[in-house]
Formats: sequence, structure tokens, C-alpha cells
Amino acid sequence: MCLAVARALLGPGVYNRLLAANLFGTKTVLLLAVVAVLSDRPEFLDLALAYALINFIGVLAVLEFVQSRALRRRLEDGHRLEDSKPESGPAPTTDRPE
Amino acid sequence: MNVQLLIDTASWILLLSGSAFVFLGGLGLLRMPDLYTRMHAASLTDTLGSLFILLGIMLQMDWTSSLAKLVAVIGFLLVTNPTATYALANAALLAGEKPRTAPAPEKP
Amino acid sequence: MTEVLGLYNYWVFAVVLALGLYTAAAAPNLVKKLMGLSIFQSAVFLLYITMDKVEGGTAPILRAGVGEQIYSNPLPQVLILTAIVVGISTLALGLAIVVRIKEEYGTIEEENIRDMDQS
Amino acid sequence: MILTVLGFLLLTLLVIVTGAIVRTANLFAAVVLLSLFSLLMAANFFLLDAADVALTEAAVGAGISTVLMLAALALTAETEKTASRLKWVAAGTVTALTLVLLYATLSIPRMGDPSAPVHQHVAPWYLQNTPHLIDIPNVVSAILASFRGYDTLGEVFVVFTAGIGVLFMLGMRRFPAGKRRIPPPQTLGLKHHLVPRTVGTFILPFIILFGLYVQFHGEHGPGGGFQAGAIMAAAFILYALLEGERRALDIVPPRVLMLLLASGAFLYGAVGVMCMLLGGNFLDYNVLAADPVAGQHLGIMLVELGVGVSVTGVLLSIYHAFAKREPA
Repeated sequence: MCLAVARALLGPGVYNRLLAANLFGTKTVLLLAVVAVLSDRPEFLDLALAYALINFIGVLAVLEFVQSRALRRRLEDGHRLEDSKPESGPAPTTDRPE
Repeated sequence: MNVQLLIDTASWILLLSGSAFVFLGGLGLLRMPDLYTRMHAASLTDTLGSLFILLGIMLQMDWTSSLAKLVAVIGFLLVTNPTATYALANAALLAGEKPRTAPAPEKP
Repeated sequence: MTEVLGLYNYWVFAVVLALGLYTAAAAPNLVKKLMGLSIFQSAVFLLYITMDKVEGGTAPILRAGVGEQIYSNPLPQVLILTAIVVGISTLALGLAIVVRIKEEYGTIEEENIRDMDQS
Repeated sequence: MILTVLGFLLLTLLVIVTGAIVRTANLFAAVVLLSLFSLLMAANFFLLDAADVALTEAAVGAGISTVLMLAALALTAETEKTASRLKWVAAGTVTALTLVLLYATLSIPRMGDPSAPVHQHVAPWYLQNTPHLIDIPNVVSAILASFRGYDTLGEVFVVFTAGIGVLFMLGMRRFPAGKRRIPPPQTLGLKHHLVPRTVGTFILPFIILFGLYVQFHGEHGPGGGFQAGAIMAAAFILYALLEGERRALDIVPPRVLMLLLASGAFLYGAVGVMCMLLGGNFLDYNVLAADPVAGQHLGIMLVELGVGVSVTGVLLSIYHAFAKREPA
């Protein structure tokens, strides 16, 4: 865990921190599970469950944030495709109304 | 009695190897040269590490509903963590983080 | 030794509180200020939850069939439990105000806003 | 012993992370670090025997606060630009305050001291009387919903008011009807990312199920309306992230959100008034059923439901208010 936090602090940049935070989330789940069993109250696994379920929403939000930012920049730059765009990247033109 | 000993041994082996994986993941996270390789190291913790540790805990427990909860935790971890890693890699790529070249240290 | 360990939580509370307060006071950016407030708030939560701990106790969820059992103090937990949710709602309110400021002034830096107000 | 050491370690990490948050000028990085901060906080709460609080922090901090912060950043700016002139004044004042606080800690009872004044007055009464007055295992829920029901009513109304405030600030504007322009980026969601979409769709029912479990199992284990509300809101936010704002608002339209927002708080108050009509005091659940204990059970369940609905409604409306807004 210390290592993860060290990476989170060292960076460099946002994404390394994010990776570290994500890893830290997993470790928190493990920690909660171990502590719940150690302190002999296994019903507190609920907490670990909550984390396991919810933790990745934050990362998805980051993806959404970055994606919309990249998209906005492209729109502002008049569709100059200077960003390296992955296959799975956003393609606003194919957005069909439903 | 013998069975008990066997279960204990197995659980300790699982717990220790799980901790080893978690530690290695952390080490890799710290030592690897760039984001994508670090991600690879981190996924070690996410999958093998957590799987082993939780299995080790499971062996120590009685047959209660908590056991089912642990199974659920394992299942969700194994499903959500790779997704999170995917989203992260995608976000980083979209934001222009280049693989395999040491990224210029953007000091916060 | 136990004295030191027992007070460590309070020291952490004091330092985190100070850092939060410093951010709220000195950060020029409004979003950063709100982050500082949120840290400040969390420090207070930590203080309350630290107070609820009783040595050898366990969480105040009564267990049947376990003879004598010490439970930690449930009262601070109730207060903080609600405070966390209230905290996030008020944080959202603050963020909403910041968003409106950004829309009106085009900036969320305190200095710039003040300059614009004076001119 | 090992738990004490662990707590020590976690607290140290907490301080370090806080320092990092304060120092970074990149707000995006600060948000990420803030989520780490919240994780550490929740782990600490758990180690300090506050399971319910840890669950709340988990439900709120892990998902919702990050999402809200990012939504706000998308609408404002990402980096801090200017440096404050008052920096040193503030630093000096805060340092002085810290020294005073540290000095003050020397005279308070150490953590876990059973003879500390906090543990003497009302708390033992609650612990002793919960079994026969209310008869639910979770004393925290009992105090929250029954013994100190007034407080909680107040809190719910604060949350409600904050939600209304955000709605006033940012409005629930409808999407522009004209089809001439490209939709704002936030409306797209993650439709083109197959992996998160599949996994999210798979996991979504489980989150909702878990939210319901936390809601209705809150009397027996850690949980209750506040946590459940946050978890449910997180589930719907996940849906909005995956499928885009528009789809999410089709599923839960603003009108329904308003209804949720209001009906939760209303339900809470209505239970109180109901008690009065049945001849008891406001929020005195004993009169709700023939048997006082059964009345308490019913009252707590209804009140927690009200809290859960209200919190879901508020958090979700707040999220939509942010996400629908277009960057200036």
C-alpha cells in the first residue's frame, strides 16, 4: 500500500496517480475483508462488497471526462485530428438518436 | 484434525502468495518505466493478489452467508478491475499519454 | 508509549484540519478552496470517530449470543453518518455556485474575480 | 495490536496524501488524490469501529464525490493559475492554530479510554435500552431513526435544501430541441466503449440489489437510508455515464427526480405527523402499531425509506444538473 501511495505522490502526471488510486481501492477492499475476518465480525464484508461494486465508477467518470474534453478540443480546433485517436475512441458522427 | 491442519496450511500458503503478489504489484507500480507497464504490474494485484488473499480468507471461515459475500466480492473484483484498467488506459491514451517513452515529468 | 499512540489520531486530526483550513484560506482557486473545505470537514469527522472508539470494543451492532461485549460509542457515528451526506450535498451546492461564477466571470481565480469587480 | 499498527500507518498516509492535495496545482490530479484520501478515511473509520460511517464514506467518496468534482471541473478550469498574495499570512495563522490544537490534545483522554467523558453520559443508555425499547441490533440505526429522529429529519431537510439550491443554480434545462448542432460531449457517454458498457450493464443490477439490501438490512448490519441512497444514486450515475445523459434522463426523467427529491423528505415528515394523529408525540413510533416495538420497527423502516429516497433523488438531481450543463 505504501508503494501505491508513493506512486500516487510521485506521479508523474495524473494518470499514474489515477492508476495508484485504483490499485489502492483494490487494496482497501482486501484490507477491509482481512480486518473484518480478523476482528471476527464477518458481517462487515458488506463494506468490501460496496467498494468492489462502486470503486470503478470513479475511473469510468475519468474516462468520460477525458473523452469529452478531447472531443471538445477537437471541435474547438475545427476537427483538426491532431490527437492520436484509438479505434474505440468517440466518434460523434455515428451517434444515432434513439 | 488432519483436515483442519491441511486447510490451515493451504490458507496460509494462499494468503502468503497473495500478499507476495500484492507486494510485487506495488513494487512494479513503483519501478516500471512508464504508465502502461505500470498498469500491467498493477493488474497483478488486482487479479492474482486479491484472488489468493480472498480465497485464503475463505478457507478460514465457516459456512455462513459471509462466505457467499466473499465469493461475490471476488467475482465483482475480477470483473470490475480489468474494466477500470481498460478505462484508465483508454483515458490516458486519449489524453495523449504516449506508451514506451518516458513521459516528460509534468510537475504538478 | 500507549499515551503517544493514543494521541496520534488527534495529532493527525490537527494536521489535516490545518492543511484543509490553509487550502480553504490561501488557495486562489475556488474549486481548490472547496477541496480544502472538504478536507477540513473530513478532519472533523476523524475527530468524532476517534472519540467513539472504546478499547477492546467492537462496532455498535449488537450481537446475539455473545456474552459480555464492549461496544464502541454509537452517538458520534450517527452524527458523522448524516454529516457525510450533508457534506457532499453542500459541496455540490458550492460547486454549483463556482460553476455559475465561471459562467458569469469567465474565471474561477479569486484575484481575477476581485479585479473584475473593482473595475 | 496489528490493527493499531495498521491504523498508525493509514493515518500517516492520510497526512501525506493531504499534503499532496494541498500542494498540487493541477485540479484534476487533486480530485484523484481526493478519492485516495476518501479511501484512506473510510479504512480508518472501519478500524475505529465505525462500520456504518465507513460504509457511508465508501458509498459517497468512492463514486459520487469524484464524479461530481469531475463534472464541475469539466465546466470550469483544470489548473490553478494564480498564486495567492495572502499565502504567508494564512500559513502563519494556520500554524499557530495547529500548535494550539496540538497543545490542547495533550490534556484530553487518549483514544479508546473507556473512562473518557464521551462514554459516560448518554451513549451507555442507548446501548442498554436499544434491545428492549426498539429491538434491532444496529444501535446506530436505532439512534439515527428513532431516538434522535428529529436530528435526522433536520439533516434530511438540509440535504433536500442543498439539492433544491443546486437545481436553482444550474437549472434543469431541457435539451435544445433543434437538431442542427452536435450534442454536447457529456450527452455521449461511453457508448463506444464496449468493455465498460458490457461490464457496467452486468454490474448495474447488482449495485441496485446491493443498495436495496443496504436499505432494508440496515437494522441488522451496517447500512440504512443514507448509505443506500448514495449507492442507488451511484448506480444511476453509472448508467448515465455509460449510456449518456439523454438515455438516463429518459429512464428517470426530471419530473420523477423532483418527485423522489420531495417525496422522501415528505415521507419522513408524514410519518411524524402520522404519529401525532395516532395520539403520540411527533416521530414517536410506539403508537404506529399495537405493540410499541413493532411500531418502532415500522417507523424506522418507513423513515429510513424516506431518507433513502430523498438522498437518491438529491444526489441524482445534482449530478444531472452538472452533467447537462454545457461548458461556458
